[in-house]
Amino acid sequence: MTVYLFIVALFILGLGGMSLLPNLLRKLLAMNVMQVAVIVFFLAAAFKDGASVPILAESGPEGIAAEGYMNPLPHTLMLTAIVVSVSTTGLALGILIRIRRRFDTLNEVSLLRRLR
Amino acid sequence: MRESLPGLLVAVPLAGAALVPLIGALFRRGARETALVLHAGVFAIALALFALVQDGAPIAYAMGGWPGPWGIELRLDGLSALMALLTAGMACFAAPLDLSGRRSGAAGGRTSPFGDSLLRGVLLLLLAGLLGIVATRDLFNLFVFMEISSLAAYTLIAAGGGKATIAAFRYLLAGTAAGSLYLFGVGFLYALTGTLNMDDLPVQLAAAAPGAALATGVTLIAIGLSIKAALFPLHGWLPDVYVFAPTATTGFIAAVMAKVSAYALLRLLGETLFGVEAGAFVLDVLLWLGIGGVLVGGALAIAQTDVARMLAWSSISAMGTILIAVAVGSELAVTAALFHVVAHALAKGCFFFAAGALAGGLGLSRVQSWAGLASRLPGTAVAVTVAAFSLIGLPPVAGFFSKYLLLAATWNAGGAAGAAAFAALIASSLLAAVYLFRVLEAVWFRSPAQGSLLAEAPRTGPERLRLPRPLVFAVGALAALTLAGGLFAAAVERRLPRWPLPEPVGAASDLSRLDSARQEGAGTPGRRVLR
Amino acid sequence: MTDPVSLRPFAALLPGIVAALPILLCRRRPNLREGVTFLAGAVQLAAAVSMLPATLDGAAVTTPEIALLPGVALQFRADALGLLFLILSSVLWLATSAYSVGYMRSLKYGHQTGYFAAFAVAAASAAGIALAANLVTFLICYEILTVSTWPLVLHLRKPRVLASGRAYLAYTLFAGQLLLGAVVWTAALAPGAGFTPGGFLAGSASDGALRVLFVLFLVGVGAKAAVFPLHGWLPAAMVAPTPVSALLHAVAVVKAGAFGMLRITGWVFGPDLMWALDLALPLALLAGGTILFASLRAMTEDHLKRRLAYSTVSQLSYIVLGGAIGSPLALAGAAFHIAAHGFLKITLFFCAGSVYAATGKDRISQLGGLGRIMPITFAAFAVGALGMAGFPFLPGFLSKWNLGLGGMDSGQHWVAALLATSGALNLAYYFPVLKTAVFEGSPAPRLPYGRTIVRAEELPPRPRLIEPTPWLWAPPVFAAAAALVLGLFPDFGPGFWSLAEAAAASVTDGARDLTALYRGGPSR
Amino acid sequence: MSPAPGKTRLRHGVPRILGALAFAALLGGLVAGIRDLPRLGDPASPAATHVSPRFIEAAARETGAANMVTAVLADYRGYDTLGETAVIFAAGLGCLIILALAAADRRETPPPGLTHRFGSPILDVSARVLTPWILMFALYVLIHGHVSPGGGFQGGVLFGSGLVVVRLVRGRRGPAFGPGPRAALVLACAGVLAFLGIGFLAMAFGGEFLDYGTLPLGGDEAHVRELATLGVEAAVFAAVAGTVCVLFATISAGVRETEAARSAGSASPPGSDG
Repeated sequence: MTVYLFIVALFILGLGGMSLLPNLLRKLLAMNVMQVAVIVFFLAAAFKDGASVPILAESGPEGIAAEGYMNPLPHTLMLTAIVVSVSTTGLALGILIRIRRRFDTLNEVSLLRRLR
Repeated sequence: MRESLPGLLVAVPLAGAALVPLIGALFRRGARETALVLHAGVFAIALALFALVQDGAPIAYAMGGWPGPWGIELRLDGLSALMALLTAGMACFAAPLDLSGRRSGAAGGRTSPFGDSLLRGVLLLLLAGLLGIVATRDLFNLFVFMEISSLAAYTLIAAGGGKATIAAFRYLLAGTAAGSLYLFGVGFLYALTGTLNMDDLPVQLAAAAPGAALATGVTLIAIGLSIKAALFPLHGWLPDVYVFAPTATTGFIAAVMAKVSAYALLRLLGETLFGVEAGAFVLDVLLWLGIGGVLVGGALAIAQTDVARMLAWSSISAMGTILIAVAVGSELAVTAALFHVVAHALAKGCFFFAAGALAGGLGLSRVQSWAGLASRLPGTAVAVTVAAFSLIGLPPVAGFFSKYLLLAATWNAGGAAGAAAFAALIASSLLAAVYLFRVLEAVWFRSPAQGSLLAEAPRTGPERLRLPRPLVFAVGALAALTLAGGLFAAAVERRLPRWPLPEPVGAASDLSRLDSARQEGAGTPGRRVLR
Repeated sequence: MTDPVSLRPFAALLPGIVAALPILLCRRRPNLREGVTFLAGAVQLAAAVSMLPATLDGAAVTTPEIALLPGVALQFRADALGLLFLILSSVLWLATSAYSVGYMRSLKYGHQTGYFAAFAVAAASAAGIALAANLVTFLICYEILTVSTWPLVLHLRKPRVLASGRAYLAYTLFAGQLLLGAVVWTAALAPGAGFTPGGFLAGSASDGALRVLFVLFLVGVGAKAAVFPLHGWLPAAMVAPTPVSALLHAVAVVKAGAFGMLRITGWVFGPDLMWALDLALPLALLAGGTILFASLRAMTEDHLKRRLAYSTVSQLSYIVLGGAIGSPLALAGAAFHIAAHGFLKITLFFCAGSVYAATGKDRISQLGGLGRIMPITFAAFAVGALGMAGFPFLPGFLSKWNLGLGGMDSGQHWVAALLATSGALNLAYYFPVLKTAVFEGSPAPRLPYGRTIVRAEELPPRPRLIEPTPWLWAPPVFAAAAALVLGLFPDFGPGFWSLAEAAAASVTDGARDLTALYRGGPSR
Repeated sequence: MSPAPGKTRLRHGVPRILGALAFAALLGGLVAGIRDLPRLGDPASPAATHVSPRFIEAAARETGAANMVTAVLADYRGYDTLGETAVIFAAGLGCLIILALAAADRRETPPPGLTHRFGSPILDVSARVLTPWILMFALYVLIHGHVSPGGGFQGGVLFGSGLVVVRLVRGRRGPAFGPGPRAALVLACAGVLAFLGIGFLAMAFGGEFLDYGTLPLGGDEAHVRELATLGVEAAVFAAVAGTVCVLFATISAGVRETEAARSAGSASPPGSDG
């Protein structure tokens, strides 16, 4: 429950930062915080009491008990999600550089003024 | 062959996305031709799939030979095949165009040493992403392909340079927030059911007790997809994107991208989660938001003086219309929604291509600057007129029939919401008439301002105004399709998929039956028997 | 009696649409271009007349249904009322085309190719409205008519004209969307129903719902029919060239609206239901009010065409009035008035246009003396004006007489009084036109005070007749002559009266023999 | 929910109140939602009992991978991984386009004040010593992904980073090390195509797309799948390493230009560039 509350707080913080922070770079960082919240949320779903990491300890297919290992699926999914998050951040940084070069500011309000 | 088409539908454009830049980097030529061939190929695959599912039997495809819920399944039924056909078709129109936004001097006059092969690769990625969303039956896979399409879209938009980069960044923030909300929602569903498969999910949910977690998950998914679909009041990112993106990008994105998200909404809320109380509730909310979007979008479109911005608001209104129909959810309503999706994609694509060509190539971005267009570019004027009729819903073009079906569907829905939607649809037509006839009046009946480009250009001779040939083709073909969609409305309607009303959850199927059904399919080539 | 299924109605519909393309292609050959127009008009008229025998026999040539959407089909049917309107609009389209040639060329207007193309499409859609067998077909043709007449209204492309064009669109598109809503609603109440004599809506929904539906229809169709208070666009649209005004008033737009009101009252709701829902009397009162209001308003207009426009507002409410009352004679009178008003009003517009083309004058106060130098034109004008007022031996009399009788039949005695008043008002606003033109603005010089003897050289030169080209005076003469013939022999030629009678009889249940009720006026 | 996140500046009046309400509603909904979730770590939760047991119990038997995450990533849900590769490839292409690669190839004098950060002997020596190990470790991570944490992505990132480290340390004035932007792009494209190629190959041998089991590599199916998975991971490795290099090349070029533009100051007013 505490973990979940932490996740929700992280998510709301990220989303709020994206909405409220005036600087685009800060918005981007807030976006990363938000994404991390979702990633942690999935990983929480993988957790099992008393289970080990999802790598087969002993060879031999017999006697593998599902209870003995963490759920590998969320880990897999979150690997992908992390890559997605990193890619998005990379692209966003590229766009930010371009914006900075063109408009000489990353302040959203002054940029929006230029947009109209 | 039939069995492998769904896999090819996504794999071919993905391969193209890597192949085209590779050719561009290695050979410096041939990239454009390769891209065009690939687009045509994808369209052919989509067409073949669309023809194959006409008999009503969906074509399922287990990626990697692993059936759901363990592996990722694709499925092309009438609905997804239609969306795939529309997406691939619109991409064919955008593909030959100049993807770099020359109008605002993108890239500062520099051209990449790879030519525009990179942009063509990104367009193929966008196509692959959208087709992936359409084809998949897996919630997480949908997220992955949503992000592929989003990243590709951000790139294509930002390639416009200048203000387009700001629009692209804001879209990126909104889109990523949408993706995260969606994924968060999927996380809730996963924690409750342990599955990501859209067929398995209702079965598992039927076993689980409905609760707040489920409602939260469904709501998060709905919000995420609504942002992507630019559903009022989550539409904030859309107008700037449509205004500043390069012509080809705007035409393609405006025609299909938001609609694919609406498709995902329909799939998830209308089908997978339909039996769920929270799903039904969210649909009710969507109906009212759709009504709001229809009215607000139409009203704000009137307030615009820039053609592209006006069209952008009109798109918000159209998304509202589609979501109304999706939310009503009856067979007729979904048919109407699909008809409207097709009609609107054709008309809006045509209009945006024309508007982009005029704004980008000739600097004619304001409604008033279009005055006298008919005398200098009569073909474009006719195409724009046809598109405008369709957007308003005047006979005999396609938009009229979609509007008729929509009205009939909302009327049959009954109740206060149905009546309100009915009235909102009529009002939206009137609003559309106001802002579009303003354009038509300028195009046909006003004379160009003294000294303006249109006034100076000669009417005939080699010096007369001309648009790039691929644009002329795109605009003309889309206008012709819009007209044909109206004249042969019955034929179009017949080919639209019937909305498969979901069977009552629980009685429908359980996992063992699902598995045995797969076992039966084991005899077909490429289908592996599970141990 | 089963209706013969045939594709022949399409022969009346397609000429106009098909002709638009060659008209656009012949932009450099004006004579060829107008030839195409006449050919199309002739084909349309011939096709219309060819369906006449079957219709007079009580059967209606019907096309097969063309499915548009599930439960929505395009179908055309040449019943008596439709054929009456179709023949009228075909004849008048031909007359207006001839007149347009003279008018547009003598005033050297531009954009003539687009003009004739739009005109052809408008005529075709009017034909479609006439023959529509169900509401959806009616609606489609109705919207196409709106759109195709829009360029005609905007023809002169001046700022004031553009403003009028906006008003025109605002009214007609608004009405069109409400009509669309009403059509969808009706389709939900009675799926697949076509126009049925006597109506098909009875008992399909609660009274309140049907009343709301009727209001939607009333606004949807009434705006085109220029029923008060939805008449604002009509005087504004007078900025269009005169042949366009003629088209709006006599051939297509307003007439289509009035025709639509008859269809709605007679073929969708039906007179019985109208009375049962307490809709007939309010509608009749609304129409009556419009008649009086527009007549009074016409008197204040100095602009000739605008006065004619208000006259139209008033006259077309006769048709609405007849539809509202719904008794056999009233319906017959209303249906006949479609034809009567068509011939009369087009005469008046042709005359007004000829005057403008010859002298550039468009205000009544400027007309002084013109009657003496344009005798043919003003003779025709006089015929039209008297006919409008309901003078005997002219067609307006027949329609008003029957309307009055119809009103009496259904106990609405005020109708007769209203018609008499309206006739007087008609005279009151048409007479000054003639008076000014013929008796006033004397070419005689104003004499110095006190002198009574005029020297010969002080007399003005003998006024020269300035009748314009035959293209401009022949059409009004033809229309006036046609009106005279129609007044004297209402069944001459295509048999407008028989058609009107048959239409009325079909709605009010054929058992009630119209001729038996008919106790006055010229007999058959 | 009210306005699109990232869209509105919640500055004044009604929008601010609406925004605050929207956030409050979201917070409330989320808290209500999490209270209703299965207990953290519950071995009987649906996520632990429904689909996932098969991955744990059968992965080694079916795919030959002891690392279940790798088995799911590259085999059961190989299609997701293909999409993931496409995502990172899209980001690479995107940066390349947006930052106009041409600028990166143009010779420019580095702005003064930037050079002194490079060329430190300590960093230089460290990089020389570390880089080969980083690259080697990247390959290890790739190959060993089957039985331990690791795989193509991790390896690719490490490999790319190893190449980047040298550039970071030496600056652009140093001798070129590793692939240039064009070669990096080719590498990335080739990686993506190789992944897809394995998928198509499986199709050609009668399987479904990415159905490695049908590949004629000899041995039992698990073994074949193991080999193919390695191939896929290698493809991902190439794609990711290439993309990392592309990203670094373009972003560093972009940063450099920004700095250059700023040092040029008023000479080139903002807005002169597209």
